[in-house]
Amino acid sequence: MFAVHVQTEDFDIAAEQKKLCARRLDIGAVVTFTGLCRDEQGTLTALELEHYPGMAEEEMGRVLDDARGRWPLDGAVLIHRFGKIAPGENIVLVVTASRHRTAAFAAAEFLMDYLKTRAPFWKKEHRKDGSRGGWVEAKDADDQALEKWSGRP
Amino acid sequence: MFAVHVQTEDFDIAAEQKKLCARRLDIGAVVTFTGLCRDEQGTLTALELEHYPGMAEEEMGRVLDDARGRWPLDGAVLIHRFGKIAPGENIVLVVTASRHRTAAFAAAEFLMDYLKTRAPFWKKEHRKDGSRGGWVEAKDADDQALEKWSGRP
Amino acid sequence: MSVKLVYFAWVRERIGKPEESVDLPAAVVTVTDLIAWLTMRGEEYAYAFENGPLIRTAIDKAHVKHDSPVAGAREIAFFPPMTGG
Amino acid sequence: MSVKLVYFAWVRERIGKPEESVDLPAAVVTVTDLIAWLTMRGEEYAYAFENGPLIRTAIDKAHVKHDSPVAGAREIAFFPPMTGG
Repeated sequence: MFAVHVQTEDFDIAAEQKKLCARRLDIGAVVTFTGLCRDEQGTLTALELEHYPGMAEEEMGRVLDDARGRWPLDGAVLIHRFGKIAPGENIVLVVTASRHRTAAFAAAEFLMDYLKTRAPFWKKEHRKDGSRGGWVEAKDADDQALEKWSGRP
Repeated sequence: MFAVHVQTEDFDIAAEQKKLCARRLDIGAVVTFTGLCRDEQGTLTALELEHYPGMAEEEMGRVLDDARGRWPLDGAVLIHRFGKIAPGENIVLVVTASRHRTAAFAAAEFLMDYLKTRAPFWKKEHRKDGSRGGWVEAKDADDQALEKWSGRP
Repeated sequence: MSVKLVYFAWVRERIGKPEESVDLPAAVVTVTDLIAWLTMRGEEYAYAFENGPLIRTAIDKAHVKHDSPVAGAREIAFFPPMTGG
Repeated sequence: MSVKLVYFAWVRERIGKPEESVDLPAAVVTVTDLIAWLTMRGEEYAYAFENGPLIRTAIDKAHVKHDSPVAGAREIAFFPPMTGG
């Protein structure tokens, strides 16, 4: 099973993993990645995630197709939430399933690197003190993370 | 929280991830790896996992300490089951939590590579046709997987 | 040529609207031309596109580079570098 | 010197017992010496250690190499390469 979801609701990693492995005996390795809303300074009330409806799903699907072309995956799920997300809450989930762990790990990391830089989502900070929260800036590190996939695997 | 468990019971990845993140707002990335019992030929009734009690926990703790020395982890859990495990069931769980995804991914893969080659567990096959199931042989690929960690990160 | 333009994040905030339909003059061939044309429409556009090369573009919901032609596009989107995940 | 020996997986099956206590002669200095000494105790040991260098060893629950001294060990374990995970 391969699926992409863009939703406001939270997700359940155990349920997603279970769906992926249901009635299958050929899956030896499942990797999940969960991205959460951080707030180390204790200044946020929430992150607000804006997205481009339609394109978000399409682009996540294209990234998933890229991953399937590179590794022998037996299943994968991508879920990205939008709307207001409080500190400590989940933002994004990637689940990959394969016979062996190397493919599951590599595909999950690839999917996150590409989601970060290609999926049309933008984060805005809402602050406790009511000050105008800014848009989160894109990180060079995220673009650089893509370089490790050129010429691989 | 950092923890190592060797047990016969199954584990709940969502519950383990929740424990790791409870009351924390500094964790931005959680990676889980689940290793499952495969049976593509449909010939197994179960894998039986033998372990060295005491040493299994100690060695898993040492591997975890190694990982903590290499990456800035905010939490990690290692769970390895023993006894009879049916096809499709869980065998091993690694959960890593960090501020950023790179550390969480690398540490989880490192922990699995080292658990495979250092934790004292042995798998024996029990076959449906009653024939004497053999001990699973160690794979060269697992030893080779360690090479990528020399000189890194 | 009539085309729907959509804006996201601070591009949307600076322009002050989420979308609009515009009739493009024939001189607008590429995305770069379109950005230059929009910039001349008012200071809100000039502000949104002040770092033009930084702005990302999608045509019909797929990423494109700024030298891509706009001919045949139904929907052209402008937005900042993405920060999801 | 009296020491507890423990065996796992097919090493245990070939020797036919999970553990035993033995008194080591003074000539047994390293793990390699111990394996050679055990091999001479009977054919079940010779069978278990027929590929001696392949067998893994732990002293007091930590991995050791075959050139490690056994002096002071309370528990020495022999087992095949691990296949967990």
